[in-house]
Amino acid sequence: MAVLRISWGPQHPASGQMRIILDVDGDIVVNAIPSVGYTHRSIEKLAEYRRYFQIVPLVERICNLDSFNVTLGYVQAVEELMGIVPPERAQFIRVIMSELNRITSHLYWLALFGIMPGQPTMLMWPIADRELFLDLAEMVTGSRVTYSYFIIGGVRADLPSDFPNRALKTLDYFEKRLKVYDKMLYRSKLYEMRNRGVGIMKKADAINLGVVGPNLRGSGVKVDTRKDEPYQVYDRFEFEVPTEEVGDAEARAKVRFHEMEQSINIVRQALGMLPEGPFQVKAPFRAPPGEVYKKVEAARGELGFYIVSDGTDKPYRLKISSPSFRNLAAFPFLMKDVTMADIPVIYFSLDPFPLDIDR
Amino acid sequence: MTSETEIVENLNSKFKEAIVDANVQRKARVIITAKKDKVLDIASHLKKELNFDFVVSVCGLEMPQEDAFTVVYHFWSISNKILLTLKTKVPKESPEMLSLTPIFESANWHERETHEMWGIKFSNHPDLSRLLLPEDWSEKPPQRKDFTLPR
Amino acid sequence: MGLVSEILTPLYQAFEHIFRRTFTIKYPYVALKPTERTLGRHILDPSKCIGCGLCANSCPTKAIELVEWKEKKHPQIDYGRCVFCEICVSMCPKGALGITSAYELAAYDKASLVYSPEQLSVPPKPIEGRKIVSVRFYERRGAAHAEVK
Amino acid sequence: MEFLAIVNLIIDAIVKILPAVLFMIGFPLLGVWYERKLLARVMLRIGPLHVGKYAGVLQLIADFMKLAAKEIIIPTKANKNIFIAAPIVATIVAALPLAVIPFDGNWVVYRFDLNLLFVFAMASLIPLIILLTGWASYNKYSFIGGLRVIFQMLAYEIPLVLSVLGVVILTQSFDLIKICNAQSKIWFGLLQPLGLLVFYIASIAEVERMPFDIPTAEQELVIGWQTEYSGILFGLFMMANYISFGIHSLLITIIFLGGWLGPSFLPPMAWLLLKTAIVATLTMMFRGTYPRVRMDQLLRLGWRILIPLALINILLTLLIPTIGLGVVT
Repeated sequence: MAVLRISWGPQHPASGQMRIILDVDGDIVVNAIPSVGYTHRSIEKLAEYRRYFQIVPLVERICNLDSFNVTLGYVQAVEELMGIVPPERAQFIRVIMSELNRITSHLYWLALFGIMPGQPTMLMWPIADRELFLDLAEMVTGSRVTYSYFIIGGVRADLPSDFPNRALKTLDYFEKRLKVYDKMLYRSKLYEMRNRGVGIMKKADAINLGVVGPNLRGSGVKVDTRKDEPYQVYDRFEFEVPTEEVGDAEARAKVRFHEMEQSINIVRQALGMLPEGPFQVKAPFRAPPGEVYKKVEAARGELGFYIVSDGTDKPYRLKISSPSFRNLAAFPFLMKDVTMADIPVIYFSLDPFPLDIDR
Repeated sequence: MTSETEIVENLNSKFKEAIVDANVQRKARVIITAKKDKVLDIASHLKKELNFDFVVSVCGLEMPQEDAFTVVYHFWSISNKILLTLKTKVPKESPEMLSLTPIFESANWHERETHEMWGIKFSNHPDLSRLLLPEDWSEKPPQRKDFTLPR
Repeated sequence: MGLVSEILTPLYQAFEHIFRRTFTIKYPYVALKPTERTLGRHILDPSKCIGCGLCANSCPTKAIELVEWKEKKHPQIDYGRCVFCEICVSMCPKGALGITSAYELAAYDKASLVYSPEQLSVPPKPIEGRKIVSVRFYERRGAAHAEVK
Repeated sequence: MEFLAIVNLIIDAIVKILPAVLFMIGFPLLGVWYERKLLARVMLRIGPLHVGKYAGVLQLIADFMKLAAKEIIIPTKANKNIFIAAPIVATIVAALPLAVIPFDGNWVVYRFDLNLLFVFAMASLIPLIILLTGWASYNKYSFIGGLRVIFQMLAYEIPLVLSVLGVVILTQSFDLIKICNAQSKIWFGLLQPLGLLVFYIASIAEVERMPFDIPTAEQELVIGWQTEYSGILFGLFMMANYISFGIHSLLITIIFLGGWLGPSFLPPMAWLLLKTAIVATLTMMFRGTYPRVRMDQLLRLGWRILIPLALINILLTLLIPTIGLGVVT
């Protein structure tokens, strides 16, 4: 049969705001070309026209599923540039909120990963549990998705007094829910048939392609910015960096599952160690000339901010190295000689986020 | 484990003419400025001898009062946990340099983006087609400083 | 045996969830209770406002504009642009600008999203004629589940 | 007198076709509503809510009217005649088996001895119509979806028929009424669990339901061969699909689960419909539990597991009378 060229997206139930051009021979995909840019908002350019404190609501739109982690990366980079250190309580609050956000983001991923083989129940349950974490975020910040909570020099407001109790209760409940997901998805025979051995990325390939985050760890490479370059107060907590050796869709899914468990662990420790004190310091408007590269471990992987300052109150150049963009390199590599049914599974096992790719 | 100063010394001795400036910014950050014709050699040395595993980001930069674009590569080493910034200058009238994709596969997409946003041509890059901008984009590369946004 | 359990356990899980409470609420008939910090529309205290324009100047999306009202400059906010980042409130030197938790701001046209100083100075109406629920959380009954307050 | 006889005849005819017609209209309407409500509860949602006094029962009628009022869009390069005719033919072909399926010991529209074969013959026609649809739509997704239907039909038609053969051997008849009445002592489902299992799995694949809805796989092919359809034509396809789903549930009940036989506190037809509803509920639950299998896995399951199982079932059935355990005959 002749090779058909199929446009998988941007108007497609499973593609998100991006397109993959597939060359299909019967049911076998022989070639895949990702075509992105449908949600390009030129955040890097817009940032050059805004003051440092005004960029916080802007950068969190890079990846609004993960906005705490994204703003944390930006705020840290500016703080290093300005040479200010936020108070300890602020750092703890940042860690707590970032880890809760990692769970939120992974839950969203779990929902999409669950529906990609065609199971809508696994879409709804994680979305339902995600609401609990959004409630927690709303309790602290006032918004549910884009928070603008981390500001340069600390956080915008202190934690409410009843927050620790409620967070612990939510986490207890969520641990039980994780067992349900384990039974429903990770131990289900049919999911196993769909996920095991699909999209295998060997250790050397993963490093060579430059993929990051859970995808890299799913191939057996132990890289985690929280351990390699501890930021905020991450060096005070005990946690594991989960890795899997196989490198297929199932391995990547397992890594994210264990990461949620580790996040619960970190939040519990941080809530126990939460110190008293101020939650923000005054930050200057201007940054001294210089350059800084700061990275954080966002839910999708390592996120880097490269800021060049010329001494004014606006960044001279802001470069965002986003995790989904770096994971994009794995698309053409993995989507070769697989069946069409594997395309959505591979796609979402890599957890791409088109907004994050395009910036 | 290779320390930051060892990397700087190693590079300085190996590529005496090519390296304009090399210094340690802080812990785990090394900044190197090199001449553009030797970048490919330096990159392969970084990969083979100094254990740098992949390119973290590639970006263009245009410093004021300079008649050149700066191309900034960031490399990360998993074993040494060091981020190396490699800067090189390309003249504004003919912004062209050799691509690092043959050595670092991970530079592929970043160089495509830089090509699109800054108009810097990476010769011997496998595919420099449009990535983020619309296909009918005909204005100058948008990240350059002379491309101004309407207020 | 493992195969049979791997096939039947998900089915049992699905059956079990039929008898749990739903997490969705019937929104137009009942409304969610906002938290104390929920970011809704602003409220302006005209007696405190000095018309300095710091809010307009600091707004990242240029949603705030200064307009004449009662022979003085006051902010006018376009909720089509506002991203609820609270920067303007933190910038206000006199504490004249505040935030309420009125989150239902939908309108039929863009023009009615622009709130004049006069509209901003009126406190928002409480949600009326509907049940107001707060999202509570019950361990045994399912996910977040709505309880009538 | 003559006039009265004619009226009697007409009333007789109406009474005769009444259950079949009601099933044809009622199963898609109530079945879809019930499925939506059931799956909504599995997913912790509320489901249809507004239309109708109780829990959105009339939602499907509203949906049907919406579909009927919509514009019928035909792609420029599509083959118009086939494109429009296919859903109509599909609905008719899907509903035809109801003419020979008994709803009671003798309540059947047209009775003849080979009605089970007729049902299978009609069921195997539908994939051909779908292949034509996929080709006529002039759409890549539709075309791939149509091809997948043919693959699926080839793999599942055979075990479907083979698995019933055991029952046919036991009763020595292709007549559904005889088959059902033969179960007064014990259900064939208990006597032939293998046959029931193979028939159930194959019938799910036959009506393209989860986990075997590969031809309309949403995440891969938009909705496969239905992609270009909109409005009432789409509604007809949906109706055809649900009618065949209902017919297969009925068949399972009649052949393996004792059909209308049951304690006499309920009328026979109520037993039949109750058992059918339970079977249909289980099939609907699969949609809320399992992901879709892949094409190669589906074919492997059909050719390498189901067909051998069906053959083993026939072998065992032949052994039963030989050993002297004949329960039925």
